[in-house]
Order: sequence, then structure tokens, then C-alpha cells
Amino acid sequence: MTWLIIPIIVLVILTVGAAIYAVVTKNLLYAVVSTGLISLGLSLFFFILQAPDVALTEAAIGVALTTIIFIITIRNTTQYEDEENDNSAVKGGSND
Amino acid sequence: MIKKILIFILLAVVGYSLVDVFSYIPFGEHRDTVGDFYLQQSPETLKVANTVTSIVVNFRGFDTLGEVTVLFLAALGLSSIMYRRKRKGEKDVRAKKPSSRILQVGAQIIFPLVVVLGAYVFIHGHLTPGGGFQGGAIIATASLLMLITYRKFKVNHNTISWIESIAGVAFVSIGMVGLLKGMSFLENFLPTGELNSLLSGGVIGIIYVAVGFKVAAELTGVIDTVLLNNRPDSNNENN
Amino acid sequence: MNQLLTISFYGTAIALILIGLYAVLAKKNLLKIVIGLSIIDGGLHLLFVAIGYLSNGTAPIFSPEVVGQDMPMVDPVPQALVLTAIVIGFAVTAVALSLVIRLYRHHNTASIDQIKNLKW
Amino acid sequence: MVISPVQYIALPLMAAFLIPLFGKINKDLVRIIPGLVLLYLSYVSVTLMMQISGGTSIVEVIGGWSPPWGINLVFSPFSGFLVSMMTILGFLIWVYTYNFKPEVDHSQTTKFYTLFMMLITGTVGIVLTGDIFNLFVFLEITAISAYALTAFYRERDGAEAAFKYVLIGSFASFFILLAIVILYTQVGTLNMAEIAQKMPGVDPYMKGVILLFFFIGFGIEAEMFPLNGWAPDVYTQAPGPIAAIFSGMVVKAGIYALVRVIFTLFDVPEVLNLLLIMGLVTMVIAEVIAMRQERIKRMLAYSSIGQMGLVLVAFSIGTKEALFAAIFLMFNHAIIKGALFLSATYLVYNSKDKEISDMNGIAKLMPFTSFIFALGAMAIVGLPPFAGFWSKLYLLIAAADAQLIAVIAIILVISVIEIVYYFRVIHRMYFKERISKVEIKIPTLNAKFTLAVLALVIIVIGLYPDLVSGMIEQAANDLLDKQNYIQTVLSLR
Repeated sequence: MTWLIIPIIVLVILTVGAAIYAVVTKNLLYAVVSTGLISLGLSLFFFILQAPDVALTEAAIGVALTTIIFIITIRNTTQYEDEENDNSAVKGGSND
Repeated sequence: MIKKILIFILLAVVGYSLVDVFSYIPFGEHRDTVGDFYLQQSPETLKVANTVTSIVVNFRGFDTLGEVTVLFLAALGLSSIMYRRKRKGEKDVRAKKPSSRILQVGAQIIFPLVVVLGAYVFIHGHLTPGGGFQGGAIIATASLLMLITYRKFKVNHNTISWIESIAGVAFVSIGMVGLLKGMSFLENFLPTGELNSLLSGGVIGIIYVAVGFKVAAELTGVIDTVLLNNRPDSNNENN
Repeated sequence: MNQLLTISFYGTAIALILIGLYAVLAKKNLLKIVIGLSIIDGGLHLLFVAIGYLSNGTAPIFSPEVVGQDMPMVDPVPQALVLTAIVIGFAVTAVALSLVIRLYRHHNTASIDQIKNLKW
Repeated sequence: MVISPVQYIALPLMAAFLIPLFGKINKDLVRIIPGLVLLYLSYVSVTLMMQISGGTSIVEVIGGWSPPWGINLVFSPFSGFLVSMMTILGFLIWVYTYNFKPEVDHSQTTKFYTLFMMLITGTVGIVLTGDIFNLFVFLEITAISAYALTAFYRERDGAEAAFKYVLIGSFASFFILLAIVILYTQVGTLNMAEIAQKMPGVDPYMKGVILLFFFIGFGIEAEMFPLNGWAPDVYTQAPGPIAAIFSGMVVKAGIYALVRVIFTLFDVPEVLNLLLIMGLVTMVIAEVIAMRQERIKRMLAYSSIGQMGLVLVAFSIGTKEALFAAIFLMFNHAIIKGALFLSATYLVYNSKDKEISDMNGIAKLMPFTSFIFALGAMAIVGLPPFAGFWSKLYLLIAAADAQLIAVIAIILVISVIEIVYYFRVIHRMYFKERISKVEIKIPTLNAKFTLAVLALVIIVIGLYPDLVSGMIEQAANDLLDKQNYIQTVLSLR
């Protein structure tokens, strides 16, 4: 596993960085995409940890399906966290 | 502001305790766990090459039954939460504008390939990495592709609920057969075959195929529900 | 060397848990909260797989190349449990998101501050 | 087919998978089948309880691998008693639910009954299983059905309550999962009997951390302070019968998991002190808040939390008599709170805000339902000769034996508070003029049947507590006798 040390460190930075960005950014779409990136990083982690089954599951469910559901939700709700420059989001809903 | 400080104190406490606890848990060392027993029994008794599969389907098969149920309930709960009464003449609308020709042709080519890939993954679940959940998720991704590309592509809810029911009933019935034969629930009652051949592992392969169908149907149902309810709202909804 | 690996695996997992926790506690936006929940989930899964790892172990699959050689294998149990946990996590996320959509439809906002029919 | 505990899980699952298909044959089948399943399971409960009447346990292996390798179900006097209570109460609530809101669409009805059945199955699974990760899976089954059912009505703020529930419920899952991760590294197994066996060898620091995480996780499910913020909203927003299930079963399952972990898995008696303090704090705060509530369901919810605090106090005393009182309290609370929720649901059926003032003078219009509510109120505060009296009495005796004078004083003060706020409602129902213009809704015949049965149980248990005390005593013995549990499960090897 020694030769893997550089890729692992890159992966750590990528995953943690994506997590921080996902929390900090105001644009929810970017946040969701970085959540997908975290899942991608995790699935590579699982691969390195000799867990191909888990890696495959995380790739299929975490990277693909979760991200898609998040994106659909954003399309239905709002794209920005503070909702003031919320012009591009599909407006739906009413005050009832 | 006080709230922020409290949050950071809480995070510091949780973080410190986690770091402290895990500093006592060595990484990459061998521990005496039930895993050793599974690693020994899986190739010898069950003739299943993939030990994770034999744990998921046989040793801890009850967990998997519960897990399939969780997904089933999520699909059900989702459509219950998102449910709304249709107005007269209203149709399920998803489309705003049609997608490009290239995307359509591409989706037509890719769709069967991805479905075959998914089926391959769950049929070979006991031999190679992957299995019912992974294969099912892959197939769901394929139908997602069709849903997005073809605005008129409709998931047939009848078919889905049939697949889901039959696969679920197959899972429970296979478990019941063991019970009826005087053995325990979910026990393997078929010959186990030879290690690393397609027909090895007795009921494990069959159950994982059922799980694959069920997961594919459930995940497709989840995505379709979320997509379908994607319509602007009306005022007379809350009644 | 081993220390570095320990830090990278356990450390990433714990970092993810803390970051997710921060998002859940500090953020006002419902979607951000759900994102936080799924980040915590990811950290826990990594933690789970990491405790089952064995140095120089192979994946717990007796493929034809491995059979007969006495290779050390990683613990398969945490992997099986994580499979279950991932699927459950997805189910919970999906339900939470459907609730977000419904709340947005009803209140036309996704901010906790403005949804206060019940006391928070 | 031989009757065995696995049917508690397998049959409802089979039915749940089949319900959509049955719905295509006949629309009424989706409502009838869950009832038939629950009726059959009640029969299974009675049969199995007869089999273990000598104080033995039934351990069922799943997958053909004996513990600790496979998952096993344990139908012991304690878990069996709770399971029987849950299935029979579940069947009664199903009877009540039939025709509850006839105007709901067919597709929603199908979902409601499936989720309803799976909610009960999840709680039964939590109680039956002998594997800690399997317990987590069942907890999630319970939780997801509960989330969906909380948000079932569109016209209420159910989605908000459900989101809150998802948030706090996820925290519970995280802590439990984390505890399982650390536990697995220390003992290398997930079977509860083997964990208990290996626990003395675990490093005390690790033991403390694992126990703390379990304590937080299950404490949330058991409505322990300060983690019970979800409960009042969920009880208020969920459909009435579902609130009865929450207070009668879901919380009981959480408490079961908590005490199973404390008494069987771990050998740390110090945690009982923590449990005592948390129980007292939960009880006092909840009852004081309950006094100030203006909405009937919120009041019942806080009263429910307060009662759970009382149960935790009883468990924390730790003697055999106290455990007896605790289990008796759980039983009584399930029955009585069930009756209260179910009758209150009809008393404020059409009212939008479900305010207590809507119930002014309602006794003249709905004498039967009001009578059930009054009966339940008198039983839950512990007046003789109703069921609640005995459990409180036993608890006070147990506390006196353990020389906990302060605890006795607090319980008595709390009882006075309970009397005040319950009698305030009764007073309004019977002696005030009706001001609300909301139309009343007379309970359907089947709902009346359920209410009558529950009331009968309250009165009969109050007059003849010996009917259940034998079973409860065995349950208490079973919970205390850890070695017996370990041996019964692991002897199958």
C-alpha cells in the first residue's frame, strides 16, 4: 500500500475539500455536485480498502442516484441558500 | 452568535472524543471477529466465492430482508408524502422542452447496454464484486436516463408494482421453504455446487437476483415519483 | 507510514462527520441540512470499512486466482454492514428530500426561520 | 406450519409486498389484509406465551447458522410480553382505523395500511431480535414508516413535524451506528448474547464511550430529555390512531432497546444513576409543560413523555420489584394512553386546532367517548381502582425499599400535577357550556368497539391485577437474569 500514499493524500484533500465546499457555498447546485464528489472520493477509498462491493454500491447509489434526487429537489425548490438572488430557480408553490 | 459558539464547542467535544476513541483502535491489524468464521465457511460450506455476498444473503440474510423492506417503505412513503389529488383532465406532465436528437439516439443505444450490465452484476453477485443492490441501482440509473431523455417515456406503474411484489414475495417464500422443510427461515436448501461456478451457492444466487429486481423496481419508482410531482402548484391543493 | 494511513482514513471519516454535523446544526436551509446528513452518513461508512481493513489483505473474494493460496483477507463483516447502511441512508435521504419539496410547496421557502408553524 | 417467532416478521412482509396486487382484485382487501395479519399474529402471541409460561425462552435461528454467526430471534418472557402487547394492541387499533377517514383516496389508503402494518412490524422486530445490527435495521423500518405516516395528512403541518423527526431520528441512527462500529472493534461480534459474554473483558473507557453513544441514540427513541423535541409535534400532526401507536409501541420499543443494552449487554451499574437523573428531569419538565398546553394532543404528548420518564426512573432503581413496576407501567401506559389518544381523536375530530376548549361541554353530545376519556384520565394519574393505580403503587413501594425518599416525593408531586391538568379537561368536558361551533363526529361502531375493549381492560386489570402480574414478574426476572439469556442463546451452538 506504500505506493498508494500519494494518491491517498490527494484523495483525502479532495474529499474533505469537497465536503467543506459543499457546506460553505451558497449555490445549492454546487453543493450537491460536491456531495457527489465526496461520494466519488469515498468509493475510491473503499476500493483502496479492499472493499469492491461497497465501492460499487457507493458509486451506483451515492454518486448517481443521490445526486440525481438532490438535483430534482433543487429544480423543484430553490437554487440559492439565501433565496434573495433566486431568479433562475423554477418558481413553484404558492402562499397557502 | 452564542449559537455558533455552542455549536463549535459541541463539535470540539464530539471531535475530540472520536479522535481519542479511535486512537485506541489500531488500523489495519487483525482482530478476532466473526469474520474469520465467515471467511472459512463461505468457500467451504456454501461454495460462494464472494464472502460479502454470502454474509449479506445467507449469514445475515435477515438484515437484507429488512433492508429491502426499508427501500420498499421509502418508495411507498415518498409517494404518500408527495401525493396530490389530480384535477380533472390533468395529466402527468414532466416535459418542458424535448431533448436533443443526439441525446435521444445515444440513450436508445446506451439503455439496453446498461440494463444488461446491471443484470450481469446481480447474476454474478456471488462470484464477483457486486450483487442485487449494485445491479438494481445500475438498472435504475438506466431508466433514469430514459426518463430524462424521453419526456414521454412513461414508467409503467403496473409493471413496476408487479415486479416489486413478485420479487419480494419470492424472497420471503424462499425463506419460508426452509421453514417448511423443517429447517430455519432463509436457510439454504439447494445443493451448493462448485466454488466459482455460476450455479454455486444454492439459494444465494436466486435470492440476490430477486433482490436485484426488487431494488431496481423500487429505485425506479422513487425517481419516477420525485420527477412526476415536479409541477407548479395550485391553490386548491390543500383540501 | 502506518500512522499516516491511520490519520488519512480515520481522519477523513471524522472530518466528514464533523463537517456534516456543522452543516446540520448551523445551516438554516433545509437542503443544506439534508446535505449535511448525507455527509455524516458518508463519514460513518468510511469509518466502518476502515475498521475492517487488514494490512496487505485482499478483498474477501475467493476468485480462481486466490483459491488455494493462503492469502490474508480483510474482514468482510463491516463491508456487509456498510452495504446495508448505504441503502438505508439513501432511503432516509429520499424521504427527507420529499419532505423538503412538500414544505417548499406549502411555504414557498426552504429556510427554517420562515417555517415556524410548529416551534423549532 | 409450526408457530414460531419468525412469523412476526415474515408474514407482514409477505402481506406488504402483496397488498398492491390485492388492491387490484378488490379495493377493500388492502384494508382487510393488515387486520387479518395482525389478528393471526395476536393468535401466535397467545400460543407462544402459553409455551413459555414456565419462564423459559424460545430462541429461533435464522439462516441455519447458530448464534453468534447467524441472526436469531429471542422470544423471552420480557420480549414476548411486549410483543404480545404490541400485536394485540395493534390489532385493536386496526379495528379502530377501519373506516376512520372514508374520504381518503384509494391509493393513499393502500399506503396508509401498509405503512401502518410495517410500523408495528418494525417495533416488534426491535423487541424480538437478538442481534444489535439487526436491531438497527428494524429501527430504520420503524423510523421510515413513522416519517411517512407523520406527514400523511396534507392539511396539517405534518411535513414540518416529520422533517424534525427525520432530523432527530437520523441523529439517533448515527449514534447507534457509531456505537456499533466501536463495539465491533472491541468484541468482534454483533450477537447480543455474545457481546454480553465478552463485555467484562472490554477496556472500561471504551465501554463507557460505547454505552454513552447507545444511551444517546436509544434515548432519542425513548423520548428522553433533552432529545424529545420531536415528540409533541409528531404526536400532534400524525393521524390520531398513529399517535396511539407511537405512544403505545414505538416509544416502548425504544425503551426496550435502551434497557436491553443497559441490563443485558453492559455490566456498568453506574449508568443507572444517569438513567435515574435523566428520568426525573424528563418527567418533571414534561409534566410541567403539559400543564400549560392548550391543545389536547400536545397535552397528551407531554403527558406521554412524562410517563416515559417515570418508566425510566422505575428501571433505574434496578431492583426486581422496581423492574416489575416498570414493565407494569409500560403495559398500563400502552393501554391507557391508547384509549386516551383514540377517544380524544374523536372528541376533536373536526376541530382545526384541536384546542382543549373545543371539548367544553362535549360530554352531553358524546357521552360514550367522553366517558372513555375520563376513565383513561383517571387511570393514568393512578387513581384506584384502575390499572394505573397498581403500577404506581408498586413503583412507590420499590422506591421506598430502595430508600429513595426524594424520588417518592417527586413522583407524588408529579402525580398531583397530572391530576390537575387531566381534571381540568374532565371538568371542561362535563361541567362547562359548549362554545365551539365545530360539528361533532360520533365514533364508528368499530371504533367504539376498540374503545370499549380498552376501557374494559383498564377496569379489569384495575380490579384483578393478578391477571398480568404473573407474566410481568417473569418478564422482570428475565431482564435481570443476564447469565440465563447468554446461556439460552449461545447453547444452540
